[in-house]
Amino acid sequence: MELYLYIALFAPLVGSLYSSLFARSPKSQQVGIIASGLLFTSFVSSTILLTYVMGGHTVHTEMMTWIATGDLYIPFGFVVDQVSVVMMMVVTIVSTVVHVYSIGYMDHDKGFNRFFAWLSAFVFSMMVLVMSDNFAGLFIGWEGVGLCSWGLIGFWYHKESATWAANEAFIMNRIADLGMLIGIFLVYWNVGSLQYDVVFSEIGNLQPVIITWIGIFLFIGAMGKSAQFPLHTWLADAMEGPTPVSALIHAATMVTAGVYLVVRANPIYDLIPNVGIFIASLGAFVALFAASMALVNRDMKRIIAYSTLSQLGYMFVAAGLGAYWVALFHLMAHAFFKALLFLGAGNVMHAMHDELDPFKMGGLRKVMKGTFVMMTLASVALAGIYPFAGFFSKDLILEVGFVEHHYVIYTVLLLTAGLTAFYSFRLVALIFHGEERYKLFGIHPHEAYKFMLVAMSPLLVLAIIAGSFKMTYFQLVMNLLPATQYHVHDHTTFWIMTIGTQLFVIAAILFAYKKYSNWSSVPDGSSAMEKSFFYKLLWNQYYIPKMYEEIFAKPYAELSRIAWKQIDLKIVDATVDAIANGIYKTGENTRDIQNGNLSTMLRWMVVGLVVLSILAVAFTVGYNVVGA
Amino acid sequence: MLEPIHVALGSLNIATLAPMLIAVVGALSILIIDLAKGGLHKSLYVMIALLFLLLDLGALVDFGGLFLKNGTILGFFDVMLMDGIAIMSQIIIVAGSMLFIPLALTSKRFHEYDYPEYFALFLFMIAGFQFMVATDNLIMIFIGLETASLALYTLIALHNRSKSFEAAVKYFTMGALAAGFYAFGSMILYAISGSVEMNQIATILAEDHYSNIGYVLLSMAFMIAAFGFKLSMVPFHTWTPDVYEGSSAALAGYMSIVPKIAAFVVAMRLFEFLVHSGVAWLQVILYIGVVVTMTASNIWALVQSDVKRMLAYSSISHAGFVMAAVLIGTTQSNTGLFLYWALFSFTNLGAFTMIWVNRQKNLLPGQSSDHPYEKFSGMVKTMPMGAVMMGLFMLSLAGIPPFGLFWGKMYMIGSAVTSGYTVLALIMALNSAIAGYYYLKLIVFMFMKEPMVGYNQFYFMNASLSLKTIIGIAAVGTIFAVFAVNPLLKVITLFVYNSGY
Amino acid sequence: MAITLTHYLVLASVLFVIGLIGVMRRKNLLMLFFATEILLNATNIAFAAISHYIGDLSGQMFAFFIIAIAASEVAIGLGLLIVWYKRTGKIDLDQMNSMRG
Amino acid sequence: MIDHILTLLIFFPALAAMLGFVVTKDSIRAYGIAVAGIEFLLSLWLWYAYDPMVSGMQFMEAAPLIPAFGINYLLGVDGISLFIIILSTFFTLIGIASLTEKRRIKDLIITLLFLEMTMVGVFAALDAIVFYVFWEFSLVPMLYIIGAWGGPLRIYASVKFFLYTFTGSLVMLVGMLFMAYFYYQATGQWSFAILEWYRLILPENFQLWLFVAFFLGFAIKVPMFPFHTWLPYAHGQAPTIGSVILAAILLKMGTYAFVRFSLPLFPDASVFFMIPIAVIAIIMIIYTAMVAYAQEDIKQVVAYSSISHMGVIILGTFALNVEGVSGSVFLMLAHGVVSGALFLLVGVIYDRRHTKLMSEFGGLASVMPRYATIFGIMMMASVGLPLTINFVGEFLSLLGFYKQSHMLTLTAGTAIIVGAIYMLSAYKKAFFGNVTNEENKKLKDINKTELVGLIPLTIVAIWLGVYPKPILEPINNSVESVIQLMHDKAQSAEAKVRIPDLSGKNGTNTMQEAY
Repeated sequence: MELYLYIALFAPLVGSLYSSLFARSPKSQQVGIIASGLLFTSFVSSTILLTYVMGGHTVHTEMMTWIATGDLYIPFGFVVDQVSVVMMMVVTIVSTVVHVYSIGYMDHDKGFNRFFAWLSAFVFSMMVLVMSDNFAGLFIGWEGVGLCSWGLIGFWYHKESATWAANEAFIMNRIADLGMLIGIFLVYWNVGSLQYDVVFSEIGNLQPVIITWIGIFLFIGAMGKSAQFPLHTWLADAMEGPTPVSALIHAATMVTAGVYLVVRANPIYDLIPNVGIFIASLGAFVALFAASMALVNRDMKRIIAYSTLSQLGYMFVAAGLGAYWVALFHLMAHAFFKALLFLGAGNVMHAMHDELDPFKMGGLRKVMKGTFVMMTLASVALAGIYPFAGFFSKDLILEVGFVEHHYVIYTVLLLTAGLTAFYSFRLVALIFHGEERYKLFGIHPHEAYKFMLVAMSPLLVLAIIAGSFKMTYFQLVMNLLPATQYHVHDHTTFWIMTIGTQLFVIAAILFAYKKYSNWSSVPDGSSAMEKSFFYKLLWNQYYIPKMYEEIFAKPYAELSRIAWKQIDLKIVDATVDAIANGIYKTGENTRDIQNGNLSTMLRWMVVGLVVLSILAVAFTVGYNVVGA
Repeated sequence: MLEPIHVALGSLNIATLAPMLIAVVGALSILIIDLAKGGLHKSLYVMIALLFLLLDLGALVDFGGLFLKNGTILGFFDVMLMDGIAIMSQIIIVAGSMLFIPLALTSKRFHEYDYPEYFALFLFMIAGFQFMVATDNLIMIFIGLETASLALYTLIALHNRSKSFEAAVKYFTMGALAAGFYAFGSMILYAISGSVEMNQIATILAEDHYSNIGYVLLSMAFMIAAFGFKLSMVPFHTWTPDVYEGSSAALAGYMSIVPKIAAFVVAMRLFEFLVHSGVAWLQVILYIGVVVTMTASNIWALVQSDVKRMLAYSSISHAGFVMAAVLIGTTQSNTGLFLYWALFSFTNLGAFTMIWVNRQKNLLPGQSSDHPYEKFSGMVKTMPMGAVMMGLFMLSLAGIPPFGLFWGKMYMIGSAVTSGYTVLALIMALNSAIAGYYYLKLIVFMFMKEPMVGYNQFYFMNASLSLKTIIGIAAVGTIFAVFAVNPLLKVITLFVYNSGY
Repeated sequence: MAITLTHYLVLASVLFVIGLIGVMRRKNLLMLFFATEILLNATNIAFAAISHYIGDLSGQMFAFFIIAIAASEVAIGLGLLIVWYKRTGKIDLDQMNSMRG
Repeated sequence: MIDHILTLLIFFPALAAMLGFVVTKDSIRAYGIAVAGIEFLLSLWLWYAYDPMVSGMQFMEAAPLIPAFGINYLLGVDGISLFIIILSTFFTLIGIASLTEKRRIKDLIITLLFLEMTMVGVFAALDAIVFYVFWEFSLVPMLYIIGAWGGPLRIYASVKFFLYTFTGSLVMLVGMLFMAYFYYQATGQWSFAILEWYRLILPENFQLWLFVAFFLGFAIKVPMFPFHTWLPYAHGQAPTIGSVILAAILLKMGTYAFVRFSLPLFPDASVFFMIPIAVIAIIMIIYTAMVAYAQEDIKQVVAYSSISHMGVIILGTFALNVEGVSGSVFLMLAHGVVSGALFLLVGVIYDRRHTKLMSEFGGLASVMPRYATIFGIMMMASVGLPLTINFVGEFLSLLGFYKQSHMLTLTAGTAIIVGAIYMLSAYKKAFFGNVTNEENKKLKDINKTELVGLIPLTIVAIWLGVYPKPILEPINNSVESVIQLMHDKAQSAEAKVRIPDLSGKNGTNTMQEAY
């Protein structure tokens, strides 16, 4: 089985290296095909591993030593267990699809080969992240996906906004990574190892305070990667990257790494329920917060990005409340339909020549039937309509909240579910229904390549049926995660809740349709709604990016400038120079002591003698006084 | 009435006079040769002088052996005192002179070397210095000092430039004043102790428990002034830069080495018994003197625009540095003094020879002095070897290891550290850093600037084979000093220790 | 009033100070040499007197040597002075400052 | 020959440099490459012959120099110095091989070979004075390189560099003499042998003073805040080769000296000054990173980033445990490789455009893609991405110091944030965006000569990031014995606690065995 492990892990790396060989050459179709093929290999291996793991085994292997000094021993160790295999499946499925899809999507891009190098490298990093058997290895993957995310967001590096967003994402993530790093340090100095098995078996022996700190710092790391408030702003800006990137990295995989971390570290978080509640509360807040911003946004990809953010909030609610398996389940389901949604959006973008404003589209269902169907179904899944995947995973989280008696969280999540349905279908309605507003801009949309649609179809299937794996999945992961079942035991309550939620969601969908499916004009900011305070607040993302700009970015730049121009040059360096110049000036000013005049010279000698004599006398007087 | 004096010839131990007499005889023979047949080439006189100096050196080495066997040798009414430091300093004096005298063999003709008297005076001067160090009699010191000084004034003036006359007059006048100080200081010592021999004075004062401390200190004030002049300690230093600038580079280099070691020896003899008997005043004064001399001259050296003048200030600074040894007054520090001076003489020999080699007859328009920094500009491009050599000497003077002076500096600072003069050690170290600047300045000019039109023709104008040889010797001595330090240390320590210092 | 050693020494000191003042004040090179002679002769008086009063010959020896050296000094000094005068036509100290700094 | 390999390593380049005066101008480069290549192979041989399991000094050589004053020619390497020596020879080779300088190349190569001698000498010396000799002498070739081949302010920069470091090291010299004097008092013999000094247990107040004296010399060399201002000038004016050697090797002398002298000689003082020094290190990390962010000249960005990284090294050194010190030693190597490569990279663009201002560039990624790629890799290494060489060092240094102080490490950890900020923004300014400057449109991508230097560095930067073991293991062994020595020598209760006791651990040599 180790062979399959290594194949699953390294096939993407091989693909990446192979593609990078051609990074500077003109576009070559085979690069995309080979990279996709290698990813498919990885997927197949993962599947084999899945069946193996389902048989009740796990694979744990140590490739080689990485860092060993003092008491610290970090190997390149990999583990395929019930949790990581789920993640591997998600990653390999989505990334295979995205790879194939990208062959078509990046068809006309100069950086075609480079794109595959980055994309495969990302998959490799992600695999390292999920398969590592220790925190340091996790951190490798953690940073690796950050790097690839940077490279892919800034893929179109000539675009100022893209490179800016790439740097923002990287730096924001770094802030969180520091927390993660500190968490790792804490683990090491208190446990003496970074191996999961050692850490999790000994974590209980530590003082609660330390466990709490470990939990907090690790979660800070997770917050960055999963773009939780207040480190969320990068995710929306990350939409500058090519759309397949958004689908793979910023919807399905990388952003869920934070959730994965919390799930993986469940033995730690189990011991600190208070932190768990904080995580859950934050998750609920982010769910609502992000959904509210999605309500008014006019950028197709950003809307989906906010929706991702919102769903990540859901996952954290589940994880925070101890329902790790539920979080992981929603992670998986969400990966499928969200990736699908993004890829569909990619098709739309292609058709619309990279136009992102849904108000400038409309009526696209006529020319893009396949995409229309897929996106609608994905949105349905996202909204959580029975029997789509979202229903099983998302409603389960609502139930968790309810069962655990966190009614506030429950209410928030319920509300968010409604909002989710609303903005999803606002988007669908604006893009695919109503008048063909794009004609005003002289665009001639066309459907994407067939094979792209075909490539997307597995996701579509999974988005529809993923819910039915629930029990199989539960059987699988309960070996590793707390196997709590979350059922509302009172049947009446259960049915009221389920049906109520469904009705609420459907109502939201209908409302969205009613409001937007016949939209005819492009808003120009003159309507009353657009002038209202709340609209502006949401439109400006609660002014948070602006605030960051004003509070952090600008002062930092200004401080840096001061540090250089005022402190470094004018104080530190000037002091050094002043000492040197002072010495030199002293020389200049006193050199006239030697004025070349013999009389002066003689006088100096006499003065010297007189001074010495006076000192001699003074000393003698003093000596005699003291002596007497 | 005074008793008639009976003297047994054997007890005179005339042999103690031999080294000085060799020099005197050498001088006289040069004069006689000139009388017999005039117009001989200078190289003859150089060689004669060298021969006699070699004999002199041989005699000294012989005394060295004797000293190690039998201890201090007294002679000539106990006026002559051949102890370890006397022998050592004489060896440095004679050896240093031997290194400098061939500098007369330049390729250009220089007025002074056409006079055989120049070489005679040179030998007389050496004899004077030898007398000065080989006695503890104040009269003898005075005679030696003045013999040497008067000869030196003349030698400077023989350079026959208007500046050299000015220099000679300045030096002479101030020297006369210093002689007055010395005489008056000796008089006070004589008045309170009734003796003119230092060891007796020391004994008498100690027996007396320094009851006349005021007069002792007063006399010391005069003595410090007198020797401060010779050692060019601030504020008695003012002659130094002018005299260095005025005299030929060869002689300036010589003055930076030989007269000073003689003065150091006397200062050691004169001041150390007081330092050791715990006269705090002297310690304080010397401390201040050392620090001020080192620092002030360093600071003035920074602002010089003429290399020779810079070297003049730098040698003041080096003298101040070494004067610390007298202040510290331990065997280690005195050993350090001689070690330092031996190494210093090699490096300074090289540096001044390089300056000498650069001598030009007439100043260029706009040139204010003989050796402005600009003259060395871009030397590495036109005269790479010369520039490397000069750079080497500058680095050594700055105390960059592994070159010669570093070891001296290290040992001196080490002796300060060992004796608890920590602050002094730090000041010495920091002064070396300041000094680094002006030595570096020359290196900067030589290695980092473009050659200046007009100056570059002078680089090796004055060079002859013998001068190049001397530069080579100086360079070898500077580079491989590290291997010489251990034997030097051993010998010097032996001599110094056995002399009771 | 008997003349004691102290009188001689005071005389010597006064002469010395006169010499010093002369050295400091005189601008004429020749006068400067005179001043230095006064300095040395002041010392001579003291040496001779001390030697007499404590009955030791070395003081007188010192004095003799000082006289001899003073004479040589004058010889050299005058020689330099003459050359200098020949070159510049002046013996004023203030003219003598081609080197400075 | 293997018995005298260190002597050979030190003096072979110097001898070759002397002979180099005879070689003609057009073949001097080949000569230089050959000499540096042989030297590099010799150093590899040293590595090959080195026994990684022995933690003490190996290939020791001894010869009397000034025995009367306790100065002897003592050489030896342990895991701490071995790799810095190899790094020195490696960089000299790379530097000469990828030299693009045209002016007076003969002088330059001869100077470089002399510089190589001093670098190897510093790291191989086991006698304080011999160490000092090489330490000081290394200033001279560097002075010449900056001063003769540098930019418009080269003289100011070189003199500043020289005098500043010279001043610091003179104070250090006083400290060394003191140390020898204490040894003399304790044993009646003069000695400057470092290993002999190790045996000395000094009273705490003496330790403090001596620590300060040594610190000044080292801190200026490193350079630590606030003694760092010579570095930007030196880097700003130095030619590429000068910056490369300066950043890669010369700065390491300071941090190496901390490990070699300050820690084992003054364990109590090290503990006493640990927090203040950590604060300085943190100032270095954050403050210089901010200054780097404000720079307009890309070379200055790299220069200030060096200071910032040196802060992490210092922090690791004063973690006073095996993890931290090993990490800092490793980071010395890592930073050498990465900053050396970055300076080489800056040199590439400077050669083409004769400017280093970022505003002059922009969009280079499309004109010079290969260049942008290598730069990107090195930048990411500099930022400390895992699986690059820097990460291992930075991780271990911070990890080590975390044991000593949580809050300070948390603050210092911002290194990974601020480092990313200035590096990424610099990269963005120079490489991303559209090509706006007409002159940049015709730029040629990186050529073979330049690749000769950069490819090996890139390989090393990744290889050692993925598999640091061959280097980390010997370092670890030697560091363990240093730490154990410190623990054994420590007197104050705090120091005993702060410095871990490894004697219980298997395979750790005790002080006597190691030295």
